[in-house]
Formats: sequence, structure tokens, C-alpha cells
Amino acid sequence: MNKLLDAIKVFYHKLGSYPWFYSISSKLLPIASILAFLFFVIGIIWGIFYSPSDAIQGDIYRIIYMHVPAASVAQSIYFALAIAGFVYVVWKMKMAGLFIKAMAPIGASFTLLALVSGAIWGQPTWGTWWVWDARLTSTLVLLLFYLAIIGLYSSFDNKKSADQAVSILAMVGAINLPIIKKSVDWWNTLHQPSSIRVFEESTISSEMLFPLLVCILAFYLIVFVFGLMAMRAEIATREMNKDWFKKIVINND
Amino acid sequence: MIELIINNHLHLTLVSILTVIVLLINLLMPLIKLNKIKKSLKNIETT
Amino acid sequence: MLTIQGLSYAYSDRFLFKNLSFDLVPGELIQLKGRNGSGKTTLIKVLCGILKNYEGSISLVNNLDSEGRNEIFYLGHKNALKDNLTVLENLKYDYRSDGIELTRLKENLATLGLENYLFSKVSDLSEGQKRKIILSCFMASNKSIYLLDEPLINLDEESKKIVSSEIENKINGGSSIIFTSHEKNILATKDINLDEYAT
Amino acid sequence: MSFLKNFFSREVLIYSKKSSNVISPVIFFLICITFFPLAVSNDPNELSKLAPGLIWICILLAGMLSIQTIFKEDYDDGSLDLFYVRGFSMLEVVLVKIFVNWIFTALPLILLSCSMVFLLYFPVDKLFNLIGSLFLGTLIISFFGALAGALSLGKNSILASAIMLPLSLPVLILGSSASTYSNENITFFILLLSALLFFSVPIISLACVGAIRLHYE
Repeated sequence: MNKLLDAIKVFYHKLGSYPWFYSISSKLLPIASILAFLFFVIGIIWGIFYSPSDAIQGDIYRIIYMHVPAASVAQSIYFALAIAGFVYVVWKMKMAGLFIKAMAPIGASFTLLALVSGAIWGQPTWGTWWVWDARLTSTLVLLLFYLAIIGLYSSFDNKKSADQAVSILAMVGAINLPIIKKSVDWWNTLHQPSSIRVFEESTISSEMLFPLLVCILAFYLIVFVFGLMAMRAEIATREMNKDWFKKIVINND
Repeated sequence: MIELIINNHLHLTLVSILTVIVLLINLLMPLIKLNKIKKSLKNIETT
Repeated sequence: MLTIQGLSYAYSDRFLFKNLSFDLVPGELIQLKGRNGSGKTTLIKVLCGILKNYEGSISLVNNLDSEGRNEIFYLGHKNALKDNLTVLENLKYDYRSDGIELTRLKENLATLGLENYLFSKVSDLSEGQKRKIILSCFMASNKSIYLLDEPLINLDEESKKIVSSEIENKINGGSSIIFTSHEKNILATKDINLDEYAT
Repeated sequence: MSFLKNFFSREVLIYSKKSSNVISPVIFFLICITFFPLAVSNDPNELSKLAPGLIWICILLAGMLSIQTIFKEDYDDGSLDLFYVRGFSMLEVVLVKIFVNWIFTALPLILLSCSMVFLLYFPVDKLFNLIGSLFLGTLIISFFGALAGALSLGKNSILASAIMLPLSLPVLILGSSASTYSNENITFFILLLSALLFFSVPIISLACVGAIRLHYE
């Protein structure tokens, strides 16, 4: 049993060290990016061209193949940040702080993508680009949380206190987000916008569902690849003066 | 072909262009940052 | 050549020093002494033009160009370095080091042991290292008047020797230096104790 | 002329390296805007009536955030002393600093307020008027903010906003009424705003130079 514990401890220790992560990620990146690209292309083409068109909305609903994956990725990145924040605060693993710094812009850009694609999708169905309904408002608040993390990080000079502050904000944000979502839903039932029928996904038929699942998986793979690259870039900025990084830069290119 | 897209698939093309832009930005930012650092490190070594 | 006549400076109706007069001849090293709060830093700030409401006269005469201003090198307590910029960026935009080509600055940084910190952010450096960045500007510049406020503070022994030898070169080179320090500096040709001029 | 160019690129570099100066006004502006639909009402035609006033109030409050960033950092780390030693004309320094601060804090907000056509159902035909008055208004607000920041360099920052907000009341009134008119007629308010701008630029920048000098007595 304790052999297993040692293995976990070794793995945990290694996970925290930059050089190990840098070399592992350089091996992992090519495979992951090919896989992500493949899934993305299959999912999108299958969803946009080959899946049946919706009875009510015709082809407009195909935006779902980009809107829903983006929204779900945006949500789960934020909770990943919260977990990384927790890991940083409890175990002081500097890789977790770096993970937050690297992933926050990616999360923000996908939230923005979800927001704008939701608005574009809403225009033909609701008649206006934007409706202050529960989901869109809480996605906007999520975007603001991401921007707050990015802004907070850059306002600190030294990295350690920046990581500390950002992990606290990520954790607190993660606790608040469900509360905000509930309060916005509750507010939404009060201010039911009479003139606009709130768009509810009807039970989606299976031919449409499979491409959607492929697209969601593709988006998660893409985010994984982008995350790896962003963390490598962040490791580079932090370890620029260290010898192990200079050796890598000099001898491999 | 363009009219076909404009009159009934405008929103779809708009969203897909937007998705491609977001993916490209997220792809290029780290690469540019990494290369800038590598370049600056290299010209320290050479001077 | 700097002549000061009857200089007195009041700070919220209390005179730090009254009618102080001395000349600064090229090739002279003056050490300002006095207990804390006797106005050493204030005098340096007055001489280099930061503080303006003093009584008496300060004249920058003959061999300085009409401007007179950019013949003075001021090294204050505060580093005036931007924390979120890298060392090189700071040097590029620092007004103490303009007109000096980068290679000379890099040499001085190397002698002070900062050669592999050129691309790191100033916020990651220690106080001593930040001090060395400015001192490398000091070593590379050739102005006629240097006003240094505690130049050797926060420095390790080896760098202190390098900077003192540089001060000596500048003196022999004909420029004049006024500096404040608590330890006695053997090189000083003249001492001014501000306590004598306190009210 | 080379000093201005060099100093301008220095300021741009400093601002671009610290993205929190750009992000915090953006977050503040967006949050302010989302308060109103949540608190008041999310009915489109009611919101579109309120939109000009809301945008201007939020722009004014967001302008308050950047008061501290203009002079405080250079004052604290000693760069201002260097400018005096080198004998730079403080007027040029102040003008460049205010302009760069405007570019990095107010310009993103103006672009963001174009998105208010969607968020607040702001009528599109009035957008040109809104953007025009915002350009002028945010410049004036930046000047007043700089003066407030210069006056309260060492002191706490509440004082600064207490100075700046009353000063920019006329800007709020002129700006919000200017953006209630549709695009065809460049209204009387926009002319007044530009007059206020040309009036305040020389006077406020000289006042800033004096205010900074105050802290060097």
C-alpha cells in the first residue's frame, strides 16, 4: 500500500516541477493537437453539413455546435481555476498558480465566444440581439470574473503574491457563481420579459445530439492543447533566467 | 455561393468565423510569447 | 563650477539650514555630514533643482552649457525604476542614461554582476540590485556635477569598492561630486557638516 | 520634439505592461451597466430610454478609477524628481501622461459603449452622436481626473474623486443630453462640449503642473 502512496507522492512532486512539465508537454503537444484538430473537424462538419435541420428553426440551430461547447468549456475552465486555486492555497504548488494565470485568458475568450454566438443565435429566434435573461446575464458575469482574475494577476509585481491573490479570487468566484446563477434565475422568473419567448432547447433528436457531443469533446481537447501551450509560455516567462531553461532553448534549436 | 450564404446562412457563417478567430487568437498568443522569449534569450547568448 | 551664497531652506516655518555658502570647484569631492533630519537630502534636492523655494542664490557658471540642467547627475534615495518593466526597458527610457550607448551600460552592469538579469523584471530584483542598475548609469555617464544621496547604501563590499574607484576616476577626470554618507570617506577633499548651519 | 516622442513611447510601454489599468475600468463599466437592467427593469423600450444617461454615468464613474494611476506611480518611485532635475517642461510631461492615460483607459470604454446598442437597446441612429460626445467628454474627464490626482498625490484617494466628480458635472449634463438626439443634427451640446474641452485643456494642464509643484515644497 505504501508503495502506491510513494508513487503518488513522487508524481505530485514531479507535477510541481517546471522542467518535468516542460519536457512532458513538448512530447504531449503534437499528439494532442492532432487529436483535437481531428475531432474538431469531424464534429463541426458532421454538425453543420450532415445533421438534419431543425423542424422549427431550419439551419439556424446549427450554431448550437459552437455555442453550447463554448459555453460548457467556459464554465468548466472556471471551476478548474477554482480547483487549482484550492490546490495552490492548501499545498502551495506553484504549478497551480501558473495554471490559473495561463488558463484565465482562454476561459475569458471562450466565454466571450459563447456570449456573442448566443446573441447571434438569439437574433433570428427572439427578434433582438440581446435579452436580459438568466443564462446570458450569468455568462456575462462569468466573463467579468475572468477579466477580474486577469486584471488582478497583472496588478501584482511579484509572482508569488499574484498567484496567492488570484487563487483566492478564483475560489471565492467559484463559490459565488452558483449563487449568482440562482439569484439571476429567480430574478428572471420575476421579470419574465413578456414580449419574448424564452428559448428552451426542445428535446434534441439523437442525429443532432451525436455531432454535438463530438463537438463538445473537440472543444475540451482544444482547450487542453491551448492550456498546455499557454502554460509553457508562462513557464518560459517565469524561468527565463534559470539555467535549465536556457539549456533547452540553446541546444534544441 | 456568397448570396446563398448571405440570405439564409448569415448567422451560421458569422458564428463560425468568430469561432475560428477565437481559436486562432488562443493558438497564436502563447506561441508569439514563447518565441519572443527564446529570441531574447538567444541574443543574450550571442552578444 | 557651482557657487552657493547665503542658502537657507525653511520647511514648514522651521529653518533646516541658514546662509550656507560654499563653492564647488571641478575635481572636488564634498561629503555632506550631519545627523538625521539635518537637511542633507534636502540640500541635494535644492542643488539639483527639485526643490525651488529656497532663499539665497545658486549659480551654475561658465563651463556649463546654457541649459546647465543636464550637466547634473542626480542619484536619489528613490530608484525611479519602473517595477513592471525589464532592466533593459528601464535603461532605454531612463533619463539618467540617455545619450549613453547600451554597450557601455551593459559593461557596467556586467562589472556589477547583473549581466544575466537584463531581461528580468525589475520587481524580481533585490534592493541592492536595483541600486546597481542606477549606479551603472552613474558609472557610464560623464557629467560635470554629480549629486549623490547615499550612493554606497545597500551595496556589498565588492561593489562598494568598484563604485568608490569610479568616483575617484570621475574626480580625477575633472567633474565635481557632492555626496552624503554616514561613514567617513577618505577621498573627500572637503567636509560640510550641516549641523553647524542648523538654526 | 524628440523628447515628446521618447516620453510618449515610454508611457505607452509602461501602460501596456500593466494590463490591470485597462481591465479594471472595463470591468467597472460593464458591471455598472448590468446593475441597471437587473435592478430597474429589463424591458427593452424602457432601457433604451434610460440608455444615454446610464452610459454617461458609468463612463464618469469608470473615469474615477484611473485618477491614481496617472501621477502617483511616478511620484512614489521618484521619476518626477528626475524630470525636474533634467529640466523637462512639466507641461509637456503632464499633457503626454494625460493623453496616454486617456488612450488606455477611456478609449476601450468608448468602443465598449458601442456594444450598448445590444445590451441596453441604445437606438442605433443616435450612436454617432453618443460616440462623438463620449470622445470629447472622456477627454475632459481625464483632464479633471488628472488634476484631482495631482492635487491629492500623497493623500488618500477618496479626496481625489470628491474633487473630480463635481468638476465633471457639466460634462455629464452636456454629454447625456447630446446623445439623446439622432445623428443628423450635430446639436448645440456637442459644440458646447468641444468648447469646454478647448477651454479646459490649457487651464487644467497648467493647474496640474502647479498642483504637482505643490508636493515639492
